[in-house]
Amino acid sequence: MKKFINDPADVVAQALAGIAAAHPELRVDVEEQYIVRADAPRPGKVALVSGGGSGHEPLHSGFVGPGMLDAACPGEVFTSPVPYQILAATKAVDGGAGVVHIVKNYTGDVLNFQLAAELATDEGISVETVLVDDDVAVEDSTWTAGRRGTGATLLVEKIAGARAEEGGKLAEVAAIGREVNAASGSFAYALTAGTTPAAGRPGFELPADEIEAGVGIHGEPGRRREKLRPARDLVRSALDVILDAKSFDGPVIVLVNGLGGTPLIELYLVYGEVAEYLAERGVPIARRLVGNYVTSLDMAGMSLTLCRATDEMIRLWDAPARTPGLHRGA
Amino acid sequence: MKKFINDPADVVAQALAGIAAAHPELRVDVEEQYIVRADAPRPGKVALVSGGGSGHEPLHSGFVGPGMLDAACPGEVFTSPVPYQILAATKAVDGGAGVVHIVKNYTGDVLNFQLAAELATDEGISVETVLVDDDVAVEDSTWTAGRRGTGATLLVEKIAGARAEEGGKLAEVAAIGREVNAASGSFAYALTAGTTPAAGRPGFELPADEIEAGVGIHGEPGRRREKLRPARDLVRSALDVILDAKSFDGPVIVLVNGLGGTPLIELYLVYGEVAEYLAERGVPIARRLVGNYVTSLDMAGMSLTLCRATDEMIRLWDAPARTPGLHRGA
Amino acid sequence: MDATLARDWMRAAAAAVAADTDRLTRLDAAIGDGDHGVNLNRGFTAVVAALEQAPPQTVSEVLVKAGVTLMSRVGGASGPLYGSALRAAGKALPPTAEVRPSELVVALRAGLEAVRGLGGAAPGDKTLVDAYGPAVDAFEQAVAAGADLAGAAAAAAGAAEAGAEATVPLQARKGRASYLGERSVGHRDPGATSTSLMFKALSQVA
Amino acid sequence: MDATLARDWMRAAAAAVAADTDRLTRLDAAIGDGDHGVNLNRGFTAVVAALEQAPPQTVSEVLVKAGVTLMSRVGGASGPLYGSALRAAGKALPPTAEVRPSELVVALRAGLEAVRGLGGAAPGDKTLVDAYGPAVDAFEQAVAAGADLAGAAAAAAGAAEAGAEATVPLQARKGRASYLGERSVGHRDPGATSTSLMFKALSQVA
Ligand SMILES: Nc1ncnc2c1ncn2[C@@H]1O[C@H](COP(=O)(O)OP(=O)(O)O)[C@@H](O)[C@H]1O
Ligand SMILES: Nc1ncnc2c1ncn2[C@@H]1O[C@H](COP(=O)(O)OP(=O)(O)O)[C@@H](O)[C@H]1O
Ligand SMILES: [Mg+2]
Ligand SMILES: [Mg+2]
Ligand SMILES: [Mg+2]
Ligand SMILES: [Mg+2]
Repeated sequence: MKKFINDPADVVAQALAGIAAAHPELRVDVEEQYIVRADAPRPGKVALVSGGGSGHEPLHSGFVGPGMLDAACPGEVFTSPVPYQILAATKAVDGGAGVVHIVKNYTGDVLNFQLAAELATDEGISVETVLVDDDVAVEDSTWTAGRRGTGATLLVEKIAGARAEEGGKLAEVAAIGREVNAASGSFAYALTAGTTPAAGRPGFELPADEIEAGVGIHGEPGRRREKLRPARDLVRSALDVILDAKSFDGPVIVLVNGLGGTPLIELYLVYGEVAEYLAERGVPIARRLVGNYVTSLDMAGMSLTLCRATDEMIRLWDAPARTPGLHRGA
Repeated sequence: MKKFINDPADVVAQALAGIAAAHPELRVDVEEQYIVRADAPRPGKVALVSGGGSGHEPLHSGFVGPGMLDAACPGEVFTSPVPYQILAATKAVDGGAGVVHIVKNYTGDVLNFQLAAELATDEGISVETVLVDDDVAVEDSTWTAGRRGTGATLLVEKIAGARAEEGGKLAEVAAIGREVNAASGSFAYALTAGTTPAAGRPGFELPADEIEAGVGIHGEPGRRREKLRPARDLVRSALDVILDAKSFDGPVIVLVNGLGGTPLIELYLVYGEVAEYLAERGVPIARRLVGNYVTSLDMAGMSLTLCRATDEMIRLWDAPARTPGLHRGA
Repeated sequence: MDATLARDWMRAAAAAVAADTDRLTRLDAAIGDGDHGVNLNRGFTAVVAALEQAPPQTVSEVLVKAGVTLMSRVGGASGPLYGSALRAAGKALPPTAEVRPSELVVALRAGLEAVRGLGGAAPGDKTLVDAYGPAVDAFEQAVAAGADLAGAAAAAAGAAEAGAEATVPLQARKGRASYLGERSVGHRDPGATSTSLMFKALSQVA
Repeated sequence: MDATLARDWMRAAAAAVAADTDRLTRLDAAIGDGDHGVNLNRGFTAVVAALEQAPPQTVSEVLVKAGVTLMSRVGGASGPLYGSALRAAGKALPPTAEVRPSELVVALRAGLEAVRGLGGAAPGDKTLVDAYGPAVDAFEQAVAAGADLAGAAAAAAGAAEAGAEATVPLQARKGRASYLGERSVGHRDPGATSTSLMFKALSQVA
C-alpha cells in the first residue's frame, strides 16, 4: 500500500487536523472528532448534521458551511461515527430550532445515529432523521438491509441545507430532504477497489478486463462482475436500471460522480453520454454536477445519480452555498 | 487499461462534448477544440488564453469563466495544442485590449504557443506570453529545457485573471502573472504512474515500496526513485527543496495539489504536515487551497506549491471567480 | 464469576481479537467493507484500557463499562451491537461481587435480546446472531444440566464456533453483506466469527 | 525526385510510423511522456489524407503541405519541429516538377536549420537533431561524390540510424528527457528514432 500517511491508525485524526488548519472558516473539535461552521450554533436556524465513515471526502466534511451542513462527524475509514461523537456535534449546532440528522442507510450508520438521536432527545433537542437510500443497484426488500445511501446524499445535503438556511422549520427541512431522497436513484461501477489504510490492500481484486457493477462506496463488491464495456454502454445500462427503478417524469438533476481514482476527463466523457441518452429517453436535464463528490478512497469508478427535481428543489439547488467542496453564488 | 471511454482515439473530443453539455455558461468549439466564456469576446478586457495537453483537468478547461481564463485549448492527452487551435481561441476572445497566453514551460507548449502568437500578431492582435516554470525539482540550467510549469499555473491563472477582470491593461496583467510565477516553487511525488488512453499502460512501473520524487505531470519519471516514507518526511523534504530554491521571506499561498488518483483525505493530512512545518520554519501562510487541480490523469501523487504572495496577489487571489473548477464569492 | 474473572474475560477477548484482526478483516473484505477486525481491535484495546484505569468491582459494572466503551469507540454495525449486548448483559446482573452461572444465563440472553432489538436480525440472517444465539442456548442447557461456569462456557464456545461455521452457506439478509445477494453465499460471517472468539475467550478464563 | 515520389515518400514514412507507433511510444515513455508514436501517427495519417485529397504537383508543395499538416495536427514538441522542417525544406525547393539531388541537399539543410532555430538543440543534446544532422551530412557527401537519389538516400538512412543509436549514451539537454538529468542516459531518443524512420522511408522509395 502506498499512501501519503504517517500511520494507518492515525489517518482520520491527522486528516482532521489538516482540515482544521486549512479551513479557518470552520471549527474542528479534534478531540470529539467533528467539524462545525465557525458561527455555530445559529439561534433559530434548523441545524443539519451528517456523518459517516471517512474515505468519502469531500462528503461530509467538505459540505459544512452556509447553505449546507452545520456539522459533520467523520468516523474511522468506512466505519460510521459513534453515538457520543454525533451527540456532541448535535449539541454544538443546535440553535433551538431542532436538528436534522442526514444518515446514509447502512446498518452501522443507522444504529449509531439512532443511539445518538435518543441521547440528544434525552437532552431536550428535537431531532429528525432523514435516511438516504438511493442506490438502486440493491434490491429494496424487507429481506435485506435495504438500499444504500450514495450520491443522493449530496443532493439531500444541498437542498435541505438551503431550505434550512432560508428559515425552513424542522419538519419542512426534513420533509424536503426525504422528498429528494425519494426522487433519486443511483448506480455505480468500479474499475478497481479502494485500499483502506488499515487493511493495506484493495477490498477486492478485479481481473484486467472486469468491473464490478452496482458497487457500493465502501469497497463492498457489487451485485455482479462484468466485462469492461465502452463508456457509452455502461452509461446506458446504468441509466436503464435507474429509470426503471423510479419515476422520472420530468426534469432531473444529474450527478456524474467519480469514486476517487477516476479523472475528470473520463467523468466529462461520461456526462456527454448521459446527456445524449437522457435526451433519447425524453428526460430533460434541469441541472447537473460533474466531479468527485461522494468517493470511496482511491477507487477508480463512477456513479450516476438522477433526481426528479421539482421547481422547489431546483430553486434550492441553485441557492448559495459556501463550503470547501461546493460553492454557489455569494 | 480500464477507463470510462469509448475509443482511445476519441477521448479528448468526447470529453469536450461532455464539457459543452455540462456547462451552458461556457461555449465550446468542438471543431477547433477550444472553450471560451459564453460572453466572449469582452470588449476592452484583456483576455487570458491557456492550454496544454489534456489529462490535467480541471486545468485548463475547468478554469474558464469570469475572474480566470477567457479561453482554454486542450491538446491531445499530454500533448500540447496546435498553433491554429490556439490562434482560433485567441481570436475568439480578443476584445481589442490584447491577449495573454499562459504557457507551461514544456518544449511542445512553448513552440506551439510561439507559432500561434506569431500568427495572431500577423492578424493584428497584441499577445503577451507568460511562461510558467515553477517546478524546482528540475534544475534551472541553460543546459536543459528549464523548469516545468506545474501547480503555479493555477495561481497565475487566478491572479492574472482577477487583474484582467478588474480592468488591468495587457502589460499589467502579464506582469502580475510573471511575478506570481517568479514567486512560486513546486515539488511533486508520484506513488504510481498515470495511464494515457493511447498507450494503454502506465508511463512507468514502480515497485510496491518506491515512489518517484520530483515527478512531472506528464508521466515523465522524476529525478530519482526513493523508498516510500511517512507523509511527514516527504512533506519536509519537498518543502526544503522549495524553500531553498527561492526566497520565501513573507506570507505564502500554499497549494496542496492531488495528481488525480490521490484521495482528499490524504491531501488534507498532507496539508496538516505542511502547516506544521512552515510554522516551524517561520513562513506564514496567508491562503491555502487543497484538492485535485493540476492533475496527471489517474496518477496517485501530490505536489506542493508555495507562492510568496504580495498584498496585491492576496487581494487578487480572493477576488471573485466563477469557473467549473474554482469558485470564489459572487 | 467475579469482577476479576470478568476483567480476565475481556482481556482474553481483546487478545483473541488482536491475534485475529487480520482474519476478521479479510472475512469482512469478502462480503463487507474490510474493517471488522480493525473495528473490534480498536474497541477492545479501549475496553482493556478503561477497565485497567478504574477497575470496576462487580461483574455487572465490568460488562456495562465494556459495553459503553465499545459503543463509544467502535462505530460501524458491530460497535452498537456488541456494545449494547455487553451493556444489557451487565445491567441484567445483580450488583453482587460474585454472580452465579444461572444469573449469567439471564445476562447473556438479555444481551442477545438487545442485539436482536437493535439490529432486527433473525437466526439464519448470517449475522453474529447465528453464533450468539446457539451459544446462549448451549450455555443455558449446560447450566440446567448442572455444569459449572467452565463447563457451560466450553459448551457455549463450541456452539458459537459451530454457529459461525454454519453461516458459510447462508445468504445474508442483514448488514452490509446483504447487498451482495447470492454472492454472500460461501463466505463465513465476520461478526459470527468474532462472537465465537468472545465465547472461546470466556471458556479459556473460566 | 518528382511530386509522385515525394508523395510516395510521405506515404512510406506514414507506414513506417504506423508500424512502429508502439515502439516510439515506449521509447518516449522511458524518458518522456509516452506519446511520440501516437503523435506522429496522428500527424502522418493526416498528411497522407491531405496529400490524397488534393495532390500537389511539385515536390515543394508536397513538403510544404506535409509540414503545415503536421504543424496543425500533431502538437507537442515534434509537431512544430517536424512541421517546420518539412515546410522549410519545401520552401527551399524550386517550384519545378522535378528537383535534383543537389537541390534536395539545400532543402534538407533548410529543414535542419528550421529545427535548430525553433528548438535550439545542438548536436549531442539527445534530440532528433542527432539523427537529422548526420543524415543531411551523409546525403550531401554522397551527392558530392556523384551518387544518385537512391544512393544518397541510402547513405542518409544509414547515418540517421547510426545517429539515433548514438543517442543512447547521451544525457538529454533539450526536450522533456532533459528533466531526467542523468537518468536519461541509456535510452534511445524517440525523436531521433523517428527521424531514422523518415530517411529509411526515403531510401525505400528512392
Ligand atoms: N442487523 C444486524 N444484526 C446483527 N448483526 C449484524 C447486523 N448487521 C451487521 N451485523 C454484524 O456486523 C458484522 C459487521 O461488523 P463491522 O464490519 O464491524 O461493521 P460494518 O458492516 O459497519 O463495517 C457482520 O459480520 C454481522 O455479523
Ligand atoms: N528542443 C528540441 N529540439 C529538437 N528536438 C527536440 C527538442 N525537444 C524535443 N525534441 C524531440 O522531440 C521528441 C519528443 O517528441 P514528442 O514526444 O512528440 O513531444 P513531447 O515531448 O512534447 O511529448 C524528442 O525525442 C526529441 O527528439
Ligand atoms: Mg464499516
Ligand atoms: Mg507530449
Ligand atoms: Mg465492516
Ligand atoms: Mg512525448
